[in-house]
Amino acid sequence: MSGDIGWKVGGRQGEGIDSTGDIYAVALHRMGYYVFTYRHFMSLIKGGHTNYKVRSSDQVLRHHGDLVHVLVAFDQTTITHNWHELADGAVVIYDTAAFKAKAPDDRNINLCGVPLTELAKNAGSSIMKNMVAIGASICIHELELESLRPVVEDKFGKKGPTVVEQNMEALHQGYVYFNEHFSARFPLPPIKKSTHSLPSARLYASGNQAVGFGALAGGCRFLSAYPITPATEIMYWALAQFPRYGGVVVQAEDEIAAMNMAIGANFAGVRAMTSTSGPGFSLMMEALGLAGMSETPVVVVDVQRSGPSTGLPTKTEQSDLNEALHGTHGEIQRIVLTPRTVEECFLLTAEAFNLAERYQLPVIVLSDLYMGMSSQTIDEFPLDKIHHERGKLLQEVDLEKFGSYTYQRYNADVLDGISPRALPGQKNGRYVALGNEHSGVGLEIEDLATRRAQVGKRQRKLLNFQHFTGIHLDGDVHSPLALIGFGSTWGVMEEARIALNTNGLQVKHIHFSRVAPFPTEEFKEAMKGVQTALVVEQNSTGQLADLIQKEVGFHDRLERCLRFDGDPFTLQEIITRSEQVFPLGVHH
Amino acid sequence: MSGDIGWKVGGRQGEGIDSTGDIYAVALHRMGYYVFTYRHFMSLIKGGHTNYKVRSSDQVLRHHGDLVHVLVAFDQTTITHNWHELADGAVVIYDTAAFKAKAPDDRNINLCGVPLTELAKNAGSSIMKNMVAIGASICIHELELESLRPVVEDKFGKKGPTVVEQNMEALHQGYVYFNEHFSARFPLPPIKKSTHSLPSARLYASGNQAVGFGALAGGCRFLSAYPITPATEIMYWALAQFPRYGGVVVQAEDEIAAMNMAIGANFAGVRAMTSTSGPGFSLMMEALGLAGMSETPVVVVDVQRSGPSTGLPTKTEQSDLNEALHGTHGEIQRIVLTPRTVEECFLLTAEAFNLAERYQLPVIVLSDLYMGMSSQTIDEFPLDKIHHERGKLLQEVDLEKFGSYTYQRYNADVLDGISPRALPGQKNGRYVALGNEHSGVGLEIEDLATRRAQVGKRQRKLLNFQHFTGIHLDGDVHSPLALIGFGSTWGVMEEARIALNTNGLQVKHIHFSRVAPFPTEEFKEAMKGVQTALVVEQNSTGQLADLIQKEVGFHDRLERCLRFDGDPFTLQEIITRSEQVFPLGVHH
Amino acid sequence: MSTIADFKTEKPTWCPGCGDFGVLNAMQKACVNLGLTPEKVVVVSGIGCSGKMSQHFGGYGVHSLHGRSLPTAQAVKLANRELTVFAAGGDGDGYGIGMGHFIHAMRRNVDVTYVVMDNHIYGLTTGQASPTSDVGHETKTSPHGTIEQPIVPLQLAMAQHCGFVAQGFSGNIKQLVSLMERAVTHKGFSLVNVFSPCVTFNKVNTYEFYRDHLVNLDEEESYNPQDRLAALDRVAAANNLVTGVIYEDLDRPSFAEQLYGYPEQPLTQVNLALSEESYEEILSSFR
Amino acid sequence: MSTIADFKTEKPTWCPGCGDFGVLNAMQKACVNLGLTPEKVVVVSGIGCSGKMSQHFGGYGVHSLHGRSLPTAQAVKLANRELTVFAAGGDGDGYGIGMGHFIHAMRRNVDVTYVVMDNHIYGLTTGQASPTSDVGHETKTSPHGTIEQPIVPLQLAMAQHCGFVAQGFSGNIKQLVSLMERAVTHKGFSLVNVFSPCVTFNKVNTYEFYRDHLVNLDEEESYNPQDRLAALDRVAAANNLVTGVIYEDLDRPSFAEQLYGYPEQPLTQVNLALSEESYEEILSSFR
Ligand SMILES: Cc1ncc(C[n+]2csc(CCOP(=O)(O)OP(=O)(O)O)c2C)c(N)n1
Ligand SMILES: Cc1ncc(C[n+]2csc(CCOP(=O)(O)OP(=O)(O)O)c2C)c(N)n1
Ligand code: SF4
Ligand code: SF4
Ligand SMILES: [Mg+2]
Ligand SMILES: [Mg+2]
Repeated sequence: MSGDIGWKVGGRQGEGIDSTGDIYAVALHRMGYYVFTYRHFMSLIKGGHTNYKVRSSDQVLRHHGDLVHVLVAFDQTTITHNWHELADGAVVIYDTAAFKAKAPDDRNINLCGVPLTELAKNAGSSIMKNMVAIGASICIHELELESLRPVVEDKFGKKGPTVVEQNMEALHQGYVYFNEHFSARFPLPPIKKSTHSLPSARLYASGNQAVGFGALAGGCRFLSAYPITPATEIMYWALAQFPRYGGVVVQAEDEIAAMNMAIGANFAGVRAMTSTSGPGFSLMMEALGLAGMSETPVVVVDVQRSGPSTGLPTKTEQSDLNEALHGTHGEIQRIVLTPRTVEECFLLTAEAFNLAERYQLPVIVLSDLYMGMSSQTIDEFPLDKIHHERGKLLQEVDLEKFGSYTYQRYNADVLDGISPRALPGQKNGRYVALGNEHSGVGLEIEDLATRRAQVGKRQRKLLNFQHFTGIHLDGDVHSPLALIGFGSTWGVMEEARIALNTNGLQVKHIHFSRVAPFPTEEFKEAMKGVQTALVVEQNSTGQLADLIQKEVGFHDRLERCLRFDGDPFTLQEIITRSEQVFPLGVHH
Repeated sequence: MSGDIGWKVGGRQGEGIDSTGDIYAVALHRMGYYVFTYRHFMSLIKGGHTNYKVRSSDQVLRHHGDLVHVLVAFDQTTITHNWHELADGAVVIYDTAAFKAKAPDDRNINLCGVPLTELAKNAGSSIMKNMVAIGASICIHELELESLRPVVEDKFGKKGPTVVEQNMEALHQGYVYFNEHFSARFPLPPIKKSTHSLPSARLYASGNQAVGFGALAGGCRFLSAYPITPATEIMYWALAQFPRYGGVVVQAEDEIAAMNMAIGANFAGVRAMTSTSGPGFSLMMEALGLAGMSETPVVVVDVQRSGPSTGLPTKTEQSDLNEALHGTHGEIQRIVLTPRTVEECFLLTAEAFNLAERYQLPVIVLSDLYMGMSSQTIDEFPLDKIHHERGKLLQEVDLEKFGSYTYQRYNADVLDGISPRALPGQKNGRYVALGNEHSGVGLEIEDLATRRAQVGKRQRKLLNFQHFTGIHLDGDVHSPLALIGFGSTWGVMEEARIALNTNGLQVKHIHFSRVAPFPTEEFKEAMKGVQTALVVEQNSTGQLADLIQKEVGFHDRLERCLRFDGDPFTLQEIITRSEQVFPLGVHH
Repeated sequence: MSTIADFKTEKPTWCPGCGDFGVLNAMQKACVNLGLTPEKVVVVSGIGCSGKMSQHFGGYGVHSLHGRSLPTAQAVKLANRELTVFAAGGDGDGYGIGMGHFIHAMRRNVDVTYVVMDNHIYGLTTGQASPTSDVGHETKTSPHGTIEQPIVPLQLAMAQHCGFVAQGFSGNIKQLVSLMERAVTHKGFSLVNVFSPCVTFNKVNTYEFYRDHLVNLDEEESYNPQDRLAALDRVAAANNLVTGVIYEDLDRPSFAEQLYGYPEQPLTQVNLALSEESYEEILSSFR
Repeated sequence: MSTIADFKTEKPTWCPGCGDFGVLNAMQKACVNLGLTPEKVVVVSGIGCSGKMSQHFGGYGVHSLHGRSLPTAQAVKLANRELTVFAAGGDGDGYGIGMGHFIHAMRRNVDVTYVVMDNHIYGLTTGQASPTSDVGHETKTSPHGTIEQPIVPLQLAMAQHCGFVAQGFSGNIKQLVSLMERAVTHKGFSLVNVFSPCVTFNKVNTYEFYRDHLVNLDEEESYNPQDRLAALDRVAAANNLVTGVIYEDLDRPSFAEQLYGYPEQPLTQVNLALSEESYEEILSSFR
């Protein structure tokens, strides 16, 4: 068994599954392993199956992994529900006091009953049975119990040293019991000193946290949002951090207000954003158009979930692409970024503010539940790439040359379509930001020539858009076979590409981290020589494939690999589908 | 001068320009001419230039025409503003009491000063100066004044016979004065008895009225809407007519409520719709998804205006196509109809209710300001095509075979994806309509298999969609040149095609009256042999051309002819652009 | 006669002890007491824990959108006046995102009974501040305590001349049943705001809190629920912690009673087809 | 010192005689009297005839969306606390489609002055019923007379504990100026509802009508605008046809005063860049 272990804890919602998973994941992360988590939960508060997957390795991970080697089951449902994921020889730890585990079939799985409750009582209280199970898991991984102490202290320290010791004891009880009764082991390799990033420098973060941090680092000082799964954690992060750095978070009465507030704050000159998920995003469509028409910068983060409508509110999907590209009546210019990783959630959210101000338009960042809520080890946040470029922002001295009411906020003559902004408070900068078609100074107009000029002005803004977002290319650039994706699927697709490579199938992996403006030239370049491409998307219609068809064509060369049941892709299904679609033995 | 006369009246908003145009247009319509009107107005109540164009002919008209032969100008702005539209030798009638008309250049235009106010006073009151101008116009057309009497009686009858006679006298004064002083004439040919429809059977209607009538005829008995230009007239029509036939009109507090109300009424079993324009349409995006997910029939009419945002609220555009196709987060099935004519506004709105109930989904009807507000003569409403097909609607007897709580509203096994509906009130039909992903009986689910089955079920609904809407083909089907459009541009494109034909350029005209589901096979068939196609659209990006590229390709063969300044296409610009784009001398 | 069982479906998914169980029970009992049959009752709910009411109540249901139960419910009632229609939802749903519809529903006065499960918190999204959260309440989105003035549903309703205003408590089912019955019987829009504790995320507004603080106006002899301004005073004096029928306007006509041309029979029974004469009548308006 | 001229732009496009002229004048005069300079005043308006206020008033402006002036205005103020911020719009805009934001703005209490030009009609869309149209008013969308109970802005505002509630009349500019001044001076959200006749589409609620019916509470000595419940009674008794400062809560803290960590300087002046130490602090939360 190599250094790549899948562990999962499952039980009924509201029973502490999340915190169990958190402690385990953070512990391994702190020990220096790369961890990648995935939370399965339901849209109700108590009851219903929930589970928390943690994959660990001494190598960088990009996906939560298909297999489970160790399953901590607090009920029979957990066993039945996750049985198909169990690796050959996997261990199931269950509480003998709670139920008698039944194997659904006769596969080679070790059902290891541990008296979790009893051992927890031995340590001080039955509520620590989860710690007992973690202790047993640590035994299975052949790791040191003591290395969990910092995590236990962090978690329970404020309850006093006794509680800390009791929890350490619970871990110990589980460890010892398992060690005495069972021989199955899935060891994690010892951490080498010479891995490319210092383990102690690594970070444990989710996409949602990274978006929050990216916003703050990018200069955002105003977040208006309305709670919605799976985006609310962005609000939480901002609530905890923004006020320390002069920022404000407003819980709006609804998403319409949230979006209009973000526009208002940006108009006033503060970098501001709103974060939401599908239903809220749909409610923002009218205001999105206002941002476009009034040329007000604004950043909107949509952490996608399974749609349509209320859909599956606790499941992942990439199905808001069409709305991000085409939502709102009439025609506006917009930028749509689709970060591939947690690091990119940070960087592209920060960058979104530069783009929004530079081009004076709405920038949409499309994340999703899978990326947003999967905490994972990353080597670092690309802090050195953070910069603040505020675009054409006037100073009072610039405005002095205008008399009152002569400054043209919407001067249509500018070659690049981007006319300098004044901010309220500045003398001689008076203008009206508005959703009506307008003259240079921001008055409503209805004459044909001005209308044409203003439409033309806005359209010019993105004509020669050049930016580091766009396309990310991995693998064999000469291969006639390509995997194509956008956003959060990069990790699983990249692992699939590497696996295919190992199986002798060289493919290239073309991944979009920006879909609007569409990186036409880059994409065409990337597609050179490609005969068959598999477009991998977490939705049921193939929205990216459609977009490619619209923008450049390739109708006959695109195959689709779609998943839309709410669970994220497994590595295996992409490999299988690739092997079906790609002509075997294409080597060159 | 042939039997095709452009007449226009213009002045300041709030000065009765509309009613002047109405009287003139209805009068000519009643005399047996085909009239086609277009109203130019601004988004303010008083002041600002407004004008009312009426084109008249003894032949069927499809467009309001490029040229003006007679201009009634109540101010100098009207002359300046409309000068470029005046035909060679055109007549400008202006009030000598109000201003001294100035010609912007030395073109051959007859500035005919008429003492309108004075003559009106002669007839009884200065407010009848518009009638004096109409009288002068009647003289120019060499028509009988007496044939206006029925219209005058309709309009002023309730004010008593004196007022009628005064108005007739005002007409007379204008007629006589013009006859005595000026020789320019643009006569309308006498109406022949043998035109293909009996003039007296013809109708004078706008697209908005036709939508209202279509809805009523189609069985709609509930309209919930919020006022918005240019859609409010649909509400007015419904307010006047629905209550006579057992229907209800509710003015909602906003468009979100309007859409959710329409969904609620449809759920209850009443055919219901909402009507709006862009800003309201954007606000409906979340509820649109609810209709899709809950499989509740609903009809939404979007009378498009110039966007984005508030845009040009009193100007026309076809720029909501993208939102109609792609609006709402996640993925739903929807039907989008784009009526080409007033007759189709009637028929397709009626038909929308059959489609909505048959396929249990939202049907969007895309009209626009140009079609919605241009009253015109039509031969008839296609009443004989009206039928009511309610789709799979269960009766209580059908439900008897189910026990309570066993009826599966969302039975995913149905081959065609369409599971029969029960209606509240019916025994044993209990179910929950919902936007969450759901089981057969309408309970929230989160399991993968049910999700996949339900997505599949919904997707199957439109797989083999066959319907008379789709593509309308005119002209030379073998031509390698095609004009392509959708919705309201049919008329002007058809006139352009005929003109090109006369000029020796044979093209075919492919026109969509449905864009979703996309009529792929029909369109491909229509495109057979086409080497160059000019896609004519009233928007700035070419949304239909993009759609075609996405659905079938043809990237290299599509040229775009776009207009987006708020004014409807002129015939001439389509002809000019066609002549640029189509290789000259292609005959075959 | 229907029984409680007829109004039951699958086991509710609420947390054990959730106040919404009591609200469901009261709705079911009221329907039984009023002699209603399940197929003639429609519950339109929003999104939230409370929004699951439409699933758990054994009538027809629409589990609509967050904040949008009221427009949907009003249309259901207008479409088929023979149905008994409830709208049901949470404080976030109804007084947050849905506030505009709430005020306008009171203006319109369609005969719908609106039941708000007011737990002063966002339950389903796991514990954020709601529009009725008390000032100072520490929640996930108000870590330093809520600073917005809470919504005062009863006062708003009375200010807007709502025809029937009641407040109940999940811990007093008996009273709640009677409030529901009276609300359903009232012709026109009726509001039943229910203190329905969220045992998982709200540790402030608990059953105990309400037991300690609520004043039952139904039992206060001097209280006259037909005097709007006196009622406003009384409610304000008790800091809104009252139960009972707070205000009732017996004279205000409902929307249906005033709507021009509104047919006696349900719209669902109106013939879709127009007669020859009707067509002729309409066509003549186009000539 | 600024003068009226500084707050003027192009000639307003309202119909001659429109009440909104008076409102514009009063806003301009109040700003002059308060010693404000145009660049420090922002008017955020909705869509409607009244929505053109942002264009006609010579400060910075946002001509936002129908019904959405309040969220935008609150954010402008929070973003730059040195600005004086007005929200302005119509009765349809603010009490129809915008009702939810109105109630929540009163809860939040951000220091914005909300001016509603209440003409009881939809002006810009040429004469449909508005949420404040009187019962029985025949409009284009209520040909048989409006049947919905009108919105009662003052009562709603007081029910929701709005900190400053005033009502004025375009026909009494002098009073209106003073109401505006006091509203702007009030710390926190303030409502100034103005009867602003639409001379083109509303032939019922005319200047004459108001001259005949309005009672000026500013001149009523016994009137105490700090007694909320008494004010509610008085307003109800006068059928809402009153002008003056109706209610003022001098103690209610504004949003800014309570917002945790809200900086003294405008957010617009906060440094975008984080220091090394800040980064380190944040990064440590990810370890
Ligand atoms: C448009 C939209 N925004 C946000 C959400 C997320 N959401 C679901 S329930 C809920 C709040 C629930 O609170 P409440 O209405 O008080 O109901 P409770 O769960 O407390 O009964 C929210 C914000 C949503 N479903 N739709
Ligand atoms: C979302 C949306 N719906 C509808 C409209 C159309 N509309 C513009 S102004 C207006 C009503 C104006 O009434 P009011 O707010 O009272 O302002 P007034 O013109 O009377 O000052 C409406 C419905 C719109 N612009 N946006
Ligand atoms: S979270 Fe609260 S409101 Fe939701 S079910 Fe549990 S107790 Fe009830
Ligand atoms: S229509 Fe009415 S509200 Fe609008 S500008 Fe004219 S008078 Fe004023
Ligand atoms: Mg709640
Ligand atoms: Mg108004």
